[in-house]
Amino acid sequence: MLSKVLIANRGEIALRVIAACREAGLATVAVHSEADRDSLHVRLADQAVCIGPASARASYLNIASVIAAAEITGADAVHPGYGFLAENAHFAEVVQECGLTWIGPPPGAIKQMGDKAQARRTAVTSGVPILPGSANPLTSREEAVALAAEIGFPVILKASAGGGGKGMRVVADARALLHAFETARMEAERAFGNGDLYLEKYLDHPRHLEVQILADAYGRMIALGERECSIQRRHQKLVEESPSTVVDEALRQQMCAAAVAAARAVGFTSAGTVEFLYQDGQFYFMEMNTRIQVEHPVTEAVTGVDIVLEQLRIAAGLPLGPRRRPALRGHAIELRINAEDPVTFAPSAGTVTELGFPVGPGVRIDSHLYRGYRVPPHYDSLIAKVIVWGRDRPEAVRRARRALDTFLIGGVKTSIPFHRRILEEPDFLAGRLSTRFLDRLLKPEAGT
Amino acid sequence: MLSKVLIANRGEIALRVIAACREAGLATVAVHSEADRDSLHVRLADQAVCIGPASARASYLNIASVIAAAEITGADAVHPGYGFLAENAHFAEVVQECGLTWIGPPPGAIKQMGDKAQARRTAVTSGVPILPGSANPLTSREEAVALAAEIGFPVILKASAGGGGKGMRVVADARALLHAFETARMEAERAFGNGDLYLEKYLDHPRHLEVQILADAYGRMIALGERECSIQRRHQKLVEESPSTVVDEALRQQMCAAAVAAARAVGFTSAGTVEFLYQDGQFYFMEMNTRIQVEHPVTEAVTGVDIVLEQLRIAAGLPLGPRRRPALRGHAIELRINAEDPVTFAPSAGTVTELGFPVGPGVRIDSHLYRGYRVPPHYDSLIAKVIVWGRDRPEAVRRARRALDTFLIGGVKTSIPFHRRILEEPDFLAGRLSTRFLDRLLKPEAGT
Amino acid sequence: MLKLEELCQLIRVVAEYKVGSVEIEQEGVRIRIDGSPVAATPLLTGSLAPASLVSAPAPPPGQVLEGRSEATREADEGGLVFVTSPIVGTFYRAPNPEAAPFVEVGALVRKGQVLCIVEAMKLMNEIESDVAGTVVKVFPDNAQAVEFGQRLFAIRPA
Amino acid sequence: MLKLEELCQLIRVVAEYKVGSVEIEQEGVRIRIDGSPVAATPLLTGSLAPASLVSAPAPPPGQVLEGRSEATREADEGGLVFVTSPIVGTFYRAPNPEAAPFVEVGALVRKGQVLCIVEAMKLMNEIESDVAGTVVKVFPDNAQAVEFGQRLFAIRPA
Repeated sequence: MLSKVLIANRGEIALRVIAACREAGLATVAVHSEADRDSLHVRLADQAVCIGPASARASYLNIASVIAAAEITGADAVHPGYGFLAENAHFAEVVQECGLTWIGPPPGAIKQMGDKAQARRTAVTSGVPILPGSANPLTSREEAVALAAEIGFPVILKASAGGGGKGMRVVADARALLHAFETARMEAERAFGNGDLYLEKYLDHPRHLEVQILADAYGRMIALGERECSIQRRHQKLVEESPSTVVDEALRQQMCAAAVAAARAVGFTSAGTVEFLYQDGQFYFMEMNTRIQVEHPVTEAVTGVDIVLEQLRIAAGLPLGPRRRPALRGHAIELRINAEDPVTFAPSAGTVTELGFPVGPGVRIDSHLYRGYRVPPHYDSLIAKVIVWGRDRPEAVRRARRALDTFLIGGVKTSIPFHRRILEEPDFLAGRLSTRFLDRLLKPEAGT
Repeated sequence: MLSKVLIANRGEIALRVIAACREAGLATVAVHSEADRDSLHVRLADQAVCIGPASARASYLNIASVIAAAEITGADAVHPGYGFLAENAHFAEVVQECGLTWIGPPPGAIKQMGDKAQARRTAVTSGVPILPGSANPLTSREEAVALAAEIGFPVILKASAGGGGKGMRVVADARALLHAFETARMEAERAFGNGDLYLEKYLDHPRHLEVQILADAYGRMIALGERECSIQRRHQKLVEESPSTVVDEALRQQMCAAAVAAARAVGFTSAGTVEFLYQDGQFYFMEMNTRIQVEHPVTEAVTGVDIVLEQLRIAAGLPLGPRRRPALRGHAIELRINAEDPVTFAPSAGTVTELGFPVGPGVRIDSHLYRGYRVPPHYDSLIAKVIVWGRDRPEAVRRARRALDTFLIGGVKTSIPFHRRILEEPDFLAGRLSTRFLDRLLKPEAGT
Repeated sequence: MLKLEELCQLIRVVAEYKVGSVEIEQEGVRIRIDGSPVAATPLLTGSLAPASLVSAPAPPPGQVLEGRSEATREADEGGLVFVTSPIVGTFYRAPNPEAAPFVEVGALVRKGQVLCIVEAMKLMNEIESDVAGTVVKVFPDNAQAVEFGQRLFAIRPA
Repeated sequence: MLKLEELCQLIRVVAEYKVGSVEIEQEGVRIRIDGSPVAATPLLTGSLAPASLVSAPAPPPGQVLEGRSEATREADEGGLVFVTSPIVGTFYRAPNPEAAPFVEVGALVRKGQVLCIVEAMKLMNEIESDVAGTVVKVFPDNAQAVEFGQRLFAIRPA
């Protein structure tokens, strides 16, 4: 059994975990850097310990400090939130070695899913589809063409050592592939001192879909349906929703089964998310996040399940609350409000001089803001999550607009105007989404 | 059609109406007293007009000022919120005479329901049960006994001119009635110069149940189920929930039909509430409130219907959104947080020095607070409504506790500790409620 | 002497109005508030400010504090008196569009003299001067909407 | 005169409004609040303060205030230097329960001299003085939990 939980995090997720602990009757310990002394999580927890200076490396990422804080407060469990140490298997092991309960998956599961190549192999052996491609570096143009023909065009050539577009080529047919192969190899050779190339099926309008998993220590594992997270800027999700406009009940069942199979293969317990790419009726395993996610509230809104509370129950050795995959009711959308310039996306630290939270039905605000709060420049720029629920998607969209229009934040720039624009986009309203959605939206912006 | 709505109110309900207007695409005008210059509704509206000094009589109740504010801003409709001018039929008439749209019921319906005696007669002629009693002053002890025998004991004697308990007697049988009659008459005579008595069925553990009504201009009227509002202190509701633990689907259907019948009898449109007393399987019409109510969010939470948005639709001449009485899904509870001493109930004006709103699933906060806000001493003490929703009542109660435990308000005293106590009461948890609920809870308190 | 709440309010006023400094000495009590801003004063970002009805420079935040800050102001500005609107309505400088204004800047007015009209609900309300003196400034434009308490005229008492 | 709570409120207002300074003189008492920010953040106070881990007078809410007043204090108290805890852990004044404390109040210490031990994760971390001088105050009790940055000793430099 648990009695006192240390929350190794800050910001809204620290508040969220404290709230769940309160509901579960557990005492809480907040840890904080010197920059976060005046944060709400410090005020809200039963106890608070300053664990280091502003720098995350010296505070929230400082394993020794976090463990020492647990020791001196007599905490018997650690919840890592997301980010920081949440997917650090070593930290999870240290927590357990110190006799504390780790509120998360087994360290072994974190490790296996943390190694992306191993995670893909796990998916394959579990019968979960991955994006088809070459397992090893290509030895010749001819091998590349043969493999591409097997996979189906278009395909993408990538440098094994690479990144940043160097040695990368999207090709539409065999002729183009033959043409591109040597150039790409030379480019890779020059850029990385390694000309090895591999090849993968190319998705030109993929969706990012993910499935929420909950699993207890008694072998019960359920999926809570999907989240659509295609609206991303540089792999940072900005808008998430559930259900996805592209997933029907048959597809949902397939994806949930695949997610459960992958999670079972690593002996997963606690809460986690299996991420897929989706295009043209096919889904492909990308990776598994072995922690609570920023966007978990949309799933809570359509299922009624309190995912963080379930994490606590599971860690305490209790069986899962829900007995089977719940139906998704209505439609939920989350908007991640960041303290940043809505045009340049430059972070905007500063003092919140004015604040008014939205009111009215179907709106949930998870935020650590208060008027007078100083957004520190040291951490990520998420300052509030606006989660709306409607009986259907159009109602959820209307409520999302209303919530943004009535969310007053003064003193720091926020992404609200940018989010507001997204909510007017015809493609968004029609549910025509892909990870390229924002590319189109941001292009004209560059000119202004 | 509407285009710009003046909100003749302040506080959380002003924010609530502004939010609904935003969602409906309507521009908004806030009015405010000098004491409310720094209020959020002033900031949130498209325009704001100072209409008088702090005193409500000279500002929010000043019809000429409110109308003048509509004139100079070009507003074409007025939403009165609750309290202040909301049930003032004269104000509604002036609004209409000035060519503005009144977002509320027809003035005639307000008048008919505002006169409590007439409202009871309306109920009787509509076939809606009222508490049985004497229609006219009793002429003799014998008449009293005969009537009491017909109604059934216990009954209560009340002075026609009276109040404050003078001339009031609860009697359990004919013998006691005979005994009490002359004493009560003399007491009334002495206290009010008028010894007339009447007699009514006495309910010793009544519940306050009410039914939310929506009606459009095309004759469609629906009930949105009941709210249980028995937890009151001096007729001030403190906790409301929906559904009621005592109402099953058969009773709900009867009460909804009765509410619709009473509302139809006065040609009601817009949003309103029919209030009943309930005891031992019987319900009795009390009165009808011809306005939006403080506790409307619990109905929104279990039906998904945005009641204020429906008011706007109806006023704009659109048909009602919902087509039939919706099923009540899950369970919702509202806690009215007042700025008052949780023990003495003395109002606590002052500056909010610290503020942190609850986060997590199933919680909605309608509040005009911000850190640094000064709670003015001039108006009612409601500073926040906490509305929670759960899949069932126990979950809603747990979430309500969590919300209160994580709601940080510093600088003013609030009713949160008192509400928190209610949420632990065995009778509350068992759903054993009556308007006497708080009597028992407050009695031991008096001694401390 | 001042109560704490009053003192805090004073500081707020000093800060909000960016006054240089305030000193109060009374019955052996001395209070000095140095208003030089320590850093940038926080302000509300443009986009959030409501499209306020009134375009005059003074209004919303200012007025609450007027009564209180007048003492300072009187010293600085030579003891001006402000005539404010007792009602919400439309401000007219003349009895009708063809007529000359009731008063111009520089005019001498006597106590009780009509300064303007504020129209509300079709009623023309004449606003009288509550002081004799010289009109120094007319705040609203003609036919402009005015709120309760909004400054209409500044008058230097005779 | 002003109570502590009132004084704190005053400081908050001064800080929030970024006023330069406030001086109050009454009945021989003089209060001066210098609004120039020393380092970070306004302070937390009052009934909502979490049941903080640390029972010493200094800790969470306190420290912020202290940082602010240090400049003043140094002038007043003759330039004290505070040794703070570089880690989270348990404070020990002596190498073991039977031994004498490393230092007592009044002791002369040299730079680099061990002042105490802070234990974290079973490791005994010796904390050395970063200044030579006289120990004026020991803040935590023996075996008390200490946070990062918490004051351990006040030393008057030699």
